[in-house]
Amino acid sequence: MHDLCAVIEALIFASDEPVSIEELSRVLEVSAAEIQKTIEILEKRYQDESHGIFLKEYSGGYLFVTKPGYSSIIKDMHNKKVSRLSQAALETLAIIAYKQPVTRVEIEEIRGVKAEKTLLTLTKYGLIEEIGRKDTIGNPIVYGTTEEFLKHFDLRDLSNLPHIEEDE
Amino acid sequence: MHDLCAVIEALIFASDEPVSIEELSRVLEVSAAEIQKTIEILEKRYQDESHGIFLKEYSGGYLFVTKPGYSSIIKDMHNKKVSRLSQAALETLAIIAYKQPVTRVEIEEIRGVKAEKTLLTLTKYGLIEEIGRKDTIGNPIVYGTTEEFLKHFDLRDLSNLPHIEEDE
Amino acid sequence: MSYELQLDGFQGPLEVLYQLVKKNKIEISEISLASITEQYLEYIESLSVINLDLASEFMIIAAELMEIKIRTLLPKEEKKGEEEIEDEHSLVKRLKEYEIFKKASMILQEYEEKGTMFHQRALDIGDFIGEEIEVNLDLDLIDLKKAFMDALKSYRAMKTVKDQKEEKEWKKLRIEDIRIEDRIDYILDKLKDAPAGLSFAELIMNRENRLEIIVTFLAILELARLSRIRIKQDKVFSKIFID
Repeated sequence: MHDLCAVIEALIFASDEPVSIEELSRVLEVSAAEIQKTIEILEKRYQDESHGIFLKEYSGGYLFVTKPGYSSIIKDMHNKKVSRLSQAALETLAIIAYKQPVTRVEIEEIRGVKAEKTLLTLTKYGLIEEIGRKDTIGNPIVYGTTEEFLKHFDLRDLSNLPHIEEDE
Repeated sequence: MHDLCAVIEALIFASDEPVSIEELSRVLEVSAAEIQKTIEILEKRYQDESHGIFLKEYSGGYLFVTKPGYSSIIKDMHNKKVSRLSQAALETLAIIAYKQPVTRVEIEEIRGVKAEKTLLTLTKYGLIEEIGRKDTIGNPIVYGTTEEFLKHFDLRDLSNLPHIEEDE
Repeated sequence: MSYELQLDGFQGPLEVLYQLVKKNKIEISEISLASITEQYLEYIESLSVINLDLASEFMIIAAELMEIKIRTLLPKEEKKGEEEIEDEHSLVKRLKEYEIFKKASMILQEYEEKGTMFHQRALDIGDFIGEEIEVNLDLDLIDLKKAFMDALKSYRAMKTVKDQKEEKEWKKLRIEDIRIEDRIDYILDKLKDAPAGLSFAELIMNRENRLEIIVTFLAILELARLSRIRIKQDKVFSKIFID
């Protein structure tokens, strides 16, 4: 059991995207049930307050991240600027998150201003991506949110988006 | 003492570059001796075979990395799903392909962010290499693409790169 | 997680309208929008520097607001059965939808606060496996070209920020060219020389710029509001006469 713990720890640590139980099960050729059990051991281990990192679940996968309590000292030491999105970017992201797949024109119609630059920047930061093309005239690109988006807003998956009333 | 362990773990984990004892001592306002002692505890903790990562010393600093025994399985996992270049790496590679010979500073100017680590990764992947030094102040290294790059993109030579209209 | 974000973007006319709704503590409905039309127009007039693209956006919404206002001022005719069942004005609908996403974005902002508490370092697979790495990249030349274009695009975007200052000067001149006050003076001037009245078409003759036409129209509405002129139209879509 100890060895499985170690190899799973290594695999999750070495990935910058959440690693799913299925993926681990496939690579390690070990049943999903056993992986699940080992993940639980790992989760418990890092919950201990002598650890500064922990295993966090995102969209059905696991990732090591630092505990929230250390955020400000990390920012201090690494000079990490607090990343905050502008109002325009947040609104554009909200539209994409709730309406995906959505085209640029559809976004612009809602916000009433051009969206090209904001889309470019959001793409550059990996928060949104082109997820295909719409089957209408001109075949416009459609956008969706990424895993990075989930991470940025601490959402487990898209179903955790706050509920909004659309009375239509 | 436990808390010191946790915060040091978080600080080292979150850092892209090795973290030195002096740095930790300064940020945490704790004596270097005490930091040293805590680092030793951390080192010992991760030496246990139930851990897949460990605290590695690099030129006077510390960094978490996976234990060498797991490198092939990590490679397996990443290979099976086809390694993808990050947007940063891809853009850097593209700039080198089109602008070679090009220096790090020139690349950073176009991308607006540091390129050091990305250049290292692309070099490791065998897609780019140092092809000489520029005859200006500081004699900066200039980068170019490799044979491997041509093979990868099935190009006979660089003149076969898709044409780009500069003023578009 | 841990990276810098510097995004901006002008908050357009819908945002201005939304802020006015909030400020006045009113509901989003035709009647309440009509009540803030003046404030909206005042806001537009207070803008000394504005990008031309945005200016026309502002003007279009101004025109829609005027339309709503006129609709609410006109006496309601109680006939015409089916036709009378009108939908909400599209501006009301848009603003309602905008409000929904505005609220969603405020919730996301709170989530962002939480999300940025977790840190992860930029991982490089080379850190974990030996020196030689075989890559099996799922990429083709199109991707490579696109990446280069993307890099150049954002480079140019950064550069244009620098150039924008000079551009603003130019835009300032442009917008001052077509201020509502000036158009009002112009219309009054023209009317002095034309005791029989003028048609709207005559006033916008030789004015191909859409913005100028809209401003002229707004100027006429303003003059009518101040009872300085009278507007006549025989039937829908026929010529509009002013005297």
